Amino acid sequence: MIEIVDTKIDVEAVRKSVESQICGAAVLFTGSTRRFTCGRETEKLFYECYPSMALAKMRELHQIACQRWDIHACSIVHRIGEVDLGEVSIAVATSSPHRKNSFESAQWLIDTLKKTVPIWKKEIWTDGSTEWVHPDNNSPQQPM
Amino acid sequence: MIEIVDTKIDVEAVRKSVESQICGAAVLFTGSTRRFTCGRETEKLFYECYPSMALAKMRELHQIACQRWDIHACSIVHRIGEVDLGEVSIAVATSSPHRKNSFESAQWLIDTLKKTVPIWKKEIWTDGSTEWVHPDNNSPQQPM
Amino acid sequence: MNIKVQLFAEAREFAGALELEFDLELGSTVLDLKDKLIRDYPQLESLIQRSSFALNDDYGTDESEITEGTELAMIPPVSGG
Amino acid sequence: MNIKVQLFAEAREFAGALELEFDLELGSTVLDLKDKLIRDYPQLESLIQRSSFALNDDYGTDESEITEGTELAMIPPVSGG
Repeated sequence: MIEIVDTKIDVEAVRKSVESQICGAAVLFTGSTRRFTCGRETEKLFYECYPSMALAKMRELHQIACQRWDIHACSIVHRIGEVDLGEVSIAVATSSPHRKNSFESAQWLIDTLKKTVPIWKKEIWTDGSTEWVHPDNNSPQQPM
Repeated sequence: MIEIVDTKIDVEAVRKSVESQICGAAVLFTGSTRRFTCGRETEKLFYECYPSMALAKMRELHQIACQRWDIHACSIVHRIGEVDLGEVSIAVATSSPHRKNSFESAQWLIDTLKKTVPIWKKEIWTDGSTEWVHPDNNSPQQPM
Repeated sequence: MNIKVQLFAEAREFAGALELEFDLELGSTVLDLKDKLIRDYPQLESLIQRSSFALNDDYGTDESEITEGTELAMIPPVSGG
Repeated sequence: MNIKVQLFAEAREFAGALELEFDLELGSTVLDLKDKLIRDYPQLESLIQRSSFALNDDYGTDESEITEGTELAMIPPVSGG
């Protein structure tokens, strides 16, 4: 399940999408809108993406993860548009016969997605101001 | 949410139990009955526990995880009795402002639970034989 | 003093009992308990050597002292999760 | 050749447009494109220096050659998740 959606993510469906009797372990990561960042209060987030390339890159991450780890299945669902406080913007799920691979691949997937998939996040602060989020590392993306 | 149950675990409820607007990240680990182990086929698993001590140790893990990592919440639910193929025997959920703490603490919780909490697993193989599972490391548990 | 040791999993099946009851001298330690258990139930020796013992819901060491009323349990290698 | 560069997020807001259209010589590279963009839209220079450029849904380098029909996009530092 590799999807970009503009409504609430059905997190339980993402989790179930990687279930299998072959697997003894599954890891689900969810990222959601956090109220406070460095003392400032967020009203909501707004996400925008380059749809065709974002999906292509997410499929590439899926493929690399399946090659690098012994995982049975992997799902990545990202939400775009406005995401209210506490709501989920990203869900990543992996499953594998043994748990180490599920943990490592899920963490790699979210770390790498944040660095390479063309999706952008704008903070909408409670004081009414807005700001495109700049990742810590401002160097251009490198081809994976 | 620290529980030992003898019916199906409501995994979505475990995930939701750690949700918070303070947190931007949550990790959910589930362990389930795997069909094949070293080429042998499992029919189901049977779990037994020392109830009072298992709960005490699970609460201790919760407390240590909250002290060691900046996590907002942490839930551990273990099922005992018979667990059929593909069904969940353990669910661990953590949430934190940033994802690194959720991943590290969830992995530590399941790793440490498997080494220290008095719960035992018996394989019921499809050929009708049964076997108490022996962990790789057979040395007695040490106090944490 | 009269003490009871709760058994679980493999230990319970080996001994065919949920608990073992016997007399220990005042001031006995977990090591004394293990020696006594091995003498009374030699078929459990290998499992006892690989097991821990719990006193009041916490892991003890060979030196832990057993007192009247201590809740004791033999803990074979755990395998939850 | 006539080319279009799709803009997203900060770049789109800065330029006030979903895409920029202009002429490039045959055989131009991403570096030529960046030089041209900076000349035409000096207010975008800092963001262009921090951005990548995508050709047909994949990241290019300064040396990547642009051909007729290449789907081009300016990719400011990403921040999904």
